[in-house]
Amino acid sequence: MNVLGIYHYWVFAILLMIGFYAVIAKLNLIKKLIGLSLFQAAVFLLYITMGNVEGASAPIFGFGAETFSNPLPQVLILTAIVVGISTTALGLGIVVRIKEEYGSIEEHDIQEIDRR
Amino acid sequence: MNALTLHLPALQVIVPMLMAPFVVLLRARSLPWAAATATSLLTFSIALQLTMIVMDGNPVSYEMGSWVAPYGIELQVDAFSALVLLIVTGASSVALIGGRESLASIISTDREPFFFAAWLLALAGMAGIVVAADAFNIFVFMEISSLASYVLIAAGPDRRALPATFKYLILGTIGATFYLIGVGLIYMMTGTLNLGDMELRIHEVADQKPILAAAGFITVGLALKAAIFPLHVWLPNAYTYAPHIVTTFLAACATKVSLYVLLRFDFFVFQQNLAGHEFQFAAYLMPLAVLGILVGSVVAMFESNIKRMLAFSSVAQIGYMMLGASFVSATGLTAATLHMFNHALAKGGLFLATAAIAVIAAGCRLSDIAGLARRMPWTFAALVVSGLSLIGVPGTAGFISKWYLINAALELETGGIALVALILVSSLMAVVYIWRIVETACFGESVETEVKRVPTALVIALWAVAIANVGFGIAPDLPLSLSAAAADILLGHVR
Amino acid sequence: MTVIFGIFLLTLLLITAVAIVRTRNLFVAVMLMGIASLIIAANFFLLDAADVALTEAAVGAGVSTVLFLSALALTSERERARTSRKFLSFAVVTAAALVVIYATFDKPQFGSPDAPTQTYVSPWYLEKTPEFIGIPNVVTAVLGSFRGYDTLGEVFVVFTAGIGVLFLLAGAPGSKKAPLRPGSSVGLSQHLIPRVVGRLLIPFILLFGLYVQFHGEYGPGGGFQAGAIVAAAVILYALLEGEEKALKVIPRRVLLGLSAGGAILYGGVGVVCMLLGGNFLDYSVLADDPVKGQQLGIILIEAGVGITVTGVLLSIFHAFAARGRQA
Amino acid sequence: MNAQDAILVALALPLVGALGIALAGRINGNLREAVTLLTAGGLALTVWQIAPVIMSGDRPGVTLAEILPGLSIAFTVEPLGMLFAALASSLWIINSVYSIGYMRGNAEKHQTRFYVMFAVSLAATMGIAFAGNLFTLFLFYEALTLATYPLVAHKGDEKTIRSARVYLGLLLATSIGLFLPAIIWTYSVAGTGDFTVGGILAGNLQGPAVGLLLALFVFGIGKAAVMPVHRWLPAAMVAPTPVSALLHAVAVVKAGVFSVTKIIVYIFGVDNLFGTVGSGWLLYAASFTVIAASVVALRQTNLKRLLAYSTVAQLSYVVMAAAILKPLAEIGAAIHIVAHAFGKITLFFAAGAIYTAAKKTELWQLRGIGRRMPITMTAFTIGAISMIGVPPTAGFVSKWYIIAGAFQADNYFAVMTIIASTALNAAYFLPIIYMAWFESEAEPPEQPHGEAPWPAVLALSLTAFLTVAFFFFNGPVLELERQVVAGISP
Repeated sequence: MNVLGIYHYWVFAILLMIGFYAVIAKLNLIKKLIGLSLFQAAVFLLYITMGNVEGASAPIFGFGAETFSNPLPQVLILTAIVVGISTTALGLGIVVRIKEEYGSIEEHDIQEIDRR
Repeated sequence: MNALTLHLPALQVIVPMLMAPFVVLLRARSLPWAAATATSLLTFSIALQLTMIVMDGNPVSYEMGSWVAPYGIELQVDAFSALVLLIVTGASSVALIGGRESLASIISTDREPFFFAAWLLALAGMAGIVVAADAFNIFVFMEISSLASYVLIAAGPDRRALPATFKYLILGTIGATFYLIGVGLIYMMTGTLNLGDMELRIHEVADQKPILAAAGFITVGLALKAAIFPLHVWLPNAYTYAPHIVTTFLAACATKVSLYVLLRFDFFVFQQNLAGHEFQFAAYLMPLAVLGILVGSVVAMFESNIKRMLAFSSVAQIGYMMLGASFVSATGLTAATLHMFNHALAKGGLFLATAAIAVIAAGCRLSDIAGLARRMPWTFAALVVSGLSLIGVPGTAGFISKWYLINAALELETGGIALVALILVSSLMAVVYIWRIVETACFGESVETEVKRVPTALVIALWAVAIANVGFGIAPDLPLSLSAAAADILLGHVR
Repeated sequence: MTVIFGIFLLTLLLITAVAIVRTRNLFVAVMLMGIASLIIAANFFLLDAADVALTEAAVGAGVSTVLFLSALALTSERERARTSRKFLSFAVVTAAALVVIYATFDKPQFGSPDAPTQTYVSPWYLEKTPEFIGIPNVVTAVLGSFRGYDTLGEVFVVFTAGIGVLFLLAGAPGSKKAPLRPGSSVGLSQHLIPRVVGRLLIPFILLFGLYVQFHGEYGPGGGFQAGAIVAAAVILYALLEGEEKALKVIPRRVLLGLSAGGAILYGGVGVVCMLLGGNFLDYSVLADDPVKGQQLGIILIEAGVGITVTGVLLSIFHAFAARGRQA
Repeated sequence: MNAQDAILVALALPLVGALGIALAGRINGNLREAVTLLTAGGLALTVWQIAPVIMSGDRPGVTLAEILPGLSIAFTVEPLGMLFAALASSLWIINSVYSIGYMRGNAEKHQTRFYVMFAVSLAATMGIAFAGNLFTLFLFYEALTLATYPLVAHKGDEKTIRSARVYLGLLLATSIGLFLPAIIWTYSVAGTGDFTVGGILAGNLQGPAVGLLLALFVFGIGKAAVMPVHRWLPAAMVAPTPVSALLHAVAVVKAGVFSVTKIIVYIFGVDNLFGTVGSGWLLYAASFTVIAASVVALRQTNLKRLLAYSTVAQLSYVVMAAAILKPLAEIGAAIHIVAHAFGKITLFFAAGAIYTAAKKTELWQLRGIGRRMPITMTAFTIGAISMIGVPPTAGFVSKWYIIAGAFQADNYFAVMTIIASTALNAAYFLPIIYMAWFESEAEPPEQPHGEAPWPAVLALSLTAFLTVAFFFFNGPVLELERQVVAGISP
């Protein structure tokens, strides 16, 4: 059964790296924000994988199940998702203002305009 | 009154936090500013009361929702957190009191409620981080204070504030997410999120690999938020293009809160639980601190924009704090914690003076302030006093922390002398860049602009900080006893 | 069976992620983001995390796609093809990857019931929820009461993002914008079918939102998901009927009142608990029977969360939309 | 009022005076000058009042503030400090009189700022004189540097700023870079920094470390102007003459040499320093400075730069005398501080008077000026022969004791240096005197000029009289200094 476990952690690692690469390498500000949400999505996957118990059901009583998965990581990730979306919303607000002030959302163009 | 003192740790955070939604609903001319200042002063008084309670050494703890520690969220206030709370709330109050006109000129009336709500949320976020004893709770409040800081910085009049804020947002979120990964890995190995609990359970964890990785992630994440040397790239632009009053507030406390969390994590949770980690802490962070001090000071010397110069000097001063902490000795830690307090005073004074200069001068470049000293002698006198405190001239607060830092360096067997030389050389570099400001101001020929008056509130705030700089230089027993107690607490956990 | 399905979903997720990063058309990237969120939500459901799956679907797929699209409308859809610092980013990324791989060596067995996380704090929650709080959904119990302070912090994160976007984009609500151009193509007014279908759907979406809001104690649901769903309904209405009419339904002042009101409600409940003698956010003092008090407390704070999330998401949407018309 | 209050009053009076001068300055010039003279007089009175207490062997002390455990701002008065304070306060009165004449004569601007900063510098000097431990000494040492910076940069034109930058840069660099680590090293080794008779480093520092610490102290105290940290002194010549007088004779330079002597006597302790091998180099460094500075002075053409280099030489005289580490030599060092002060202040006043009256600064312009300005030139001559060390003047007394000390330590190298430097002094002073009196003027000046304004002439004749009087009435001063060296073995 361990192949799924190892695979989960490896997907977490690869997704983390894809997001991280997008944030650093890409110059378009919106692509950076997309990379950032991918980066955070990977962390959510890590937490939930941690909390899963083999053969258990969701931690809700009354559906006839005895063993339950761990509720704590799920609570943390509920909060983390909303934190992620708030950061993205604020980031998009800034990107829109940058577009209005600079006329472009590419990092290189902005630096050039500043240098001029 | 003692019924209320029970709830003090909670009140410290929820007072500013709950006031923010009310401030957003206020629409009158400068009512949001008044409400924000009143709340900030109230929070400062709560911090003072907490300090009095905690002064004699035993920490105060508070269970949220009366759930016992590892299951519910626990708040804990000890001498170290009391010191940082004083810095945060004090800086916010002084900046707000002094900054009314300066902010009113930048922010239009209809956007004022949002700005001051964001200010209170930044204050609440930082206070929340300092009192929290739960790893995930620190993450949540770190996000609140970061988001609010992005809003405050984006309020800068110059359009370059926006790309600076965006870079700060990206790097800040990466830092926070690294911290989240670290906490996740520790939670996976120990099953708990409470800091005190975590410290005990890490002990029995047999295989150390995930914990070491978690330590790496948390240290890098918090170093990014605390702008420690190689990860400080966001700080200069963010502080330069933010409004002057916001820079005064953030420069005095934003990075120190992350440093506080880094020290608590490294000395409480990791320090003695991981084989040889103590060596790692000193080994990795000391060279970074040394490089930070050198690069920060050198770049500040050749910078022509005053605010950017002071921003780089902040990078160097953070290097001092890291250097003090990396000695892993009582004097070293006292020096580090005391320097947090003294640097807040010195840098707060300098940025308030820049705000006052900006009222009259055309801009923040050195050429703009030529010959201004004759027209605003009081502001420049205060600037000189704060500058001397930054350099560490005796009789000012900065000297005391330099004194402890040098003593701590001398206690080291290897390389002590070299570190002392480094500290002195960088103090000399501080002399150079502070004196560049004073000299151009005193002796340059000033271009006649129409006479504008510096708002009295700003001058009063500026002089209050200048006097505090000297006052805590002569009688430093309040911050000194707090930082000595903090050093014992931090070292208490290192067996 | 679930093993194969799990591996399939995860591989699909990786492919989508690579596609997102490589594509140069931002519109395609945002759509793929929506798909990726949906796949993650499905995966969460497989890992027995029902609440999180619902949130990921509603917030991740729904609202974030709307935000990205409205931002794209205001900026450019094509991304210039240059990526800089290729070598540096590869180096940093591989370094981080090595540290992560290093951390996976002796992780506890995936799904093993005797891993530290399953044996220390969580059994207490599973055991004590029926006794102290008496609601079936343990996640909502932990979210609302045991770690209620976290959720309060998180509501304020949403509130901060709301006022941040308002500060940046819209200025104060009701600021003098270009007067409404009569007869302009308002929303999709001339497309009959979507409007008719929409008019039928919107009431049911709102109803479902309320159901999710108050069903939180008994099954997956709660304030965040409900807020997102209600906001999605109003945004759909705005898309169909035009943004000004949606503003007539819920004007800006009310939106601001909602955002602030929800946060004040949540904080107020905590302060009331303090005044009644318990600690902050200790709901057992709200009613004479502690369990009833806890349930009352959780319902109130979930309502507060729902109100704030709706208010903030709608304010952000209107801020982006208003900016569109002004520019 | 008893001795402790006197110390505090001596510190507070100049600061209050500075405030008074600043306020009076707004009203009119005369009131400002009156307040200056009043403060100067008051300070001298307070300081002289402490003298008898010290003569009777008592050491009054007061602690102002306890900053850290073991680190406090404390003051104790001992003979060396007493001498320096008395010298500085009395010369301040004369210098104020002279400044009034000079400032009015040259119609300088920013006069209020000048007098205010002068008073603040005097407060710092009092602090240095009465300092009870190394930390307080360092605190007021820095205060003096910062207080004198506006004085040196008085004119405000480009050249002045550049040399003021050299002045400040060098003094701050040496103090923060070398003096501070030395102090901290002493505190960490000896546990305290208090000045105690017989020295505190006796037991706990051996071998070459003593020499290194001594080097840090001597080169750290930039004000003592031992080569190579002397460059700030010639650079400070851009300041108006009363400021140069302050720098050279009343406070700044004296503070440097006084601190070096005090540290040698009260931190290292003359006896145990004498034994160690590490202390030998100081004598050679000081002697080198004496000879080198005198040779450079020979080649100068500007009068004030000549006097500056002669000061560098005379200062290293005192350091050399202290380095001989014999009781007589220590007394000689203390006396030389006084003798050099009287002689050099007279020379500077004369130079200032010549500049005010005849706008002449170069040596070749002084040909035949004796006939036009007889009083100034007689004072100049007295000052010059005091520098050389000819009998009826104060210079002879101090040189006598230094040579006696050298013989006591049978250190013939020191004796040779003194003789050589005396010859060099004569070589660069006597031609000036000869030119002034016995040669006729090359070309008549544009407009005939007599003496400088009467306050300047009065001041310089007073100091000239003091230089000669000190030769005859130096009993009490000698008695005072004997107490310093009471414990030291001959």
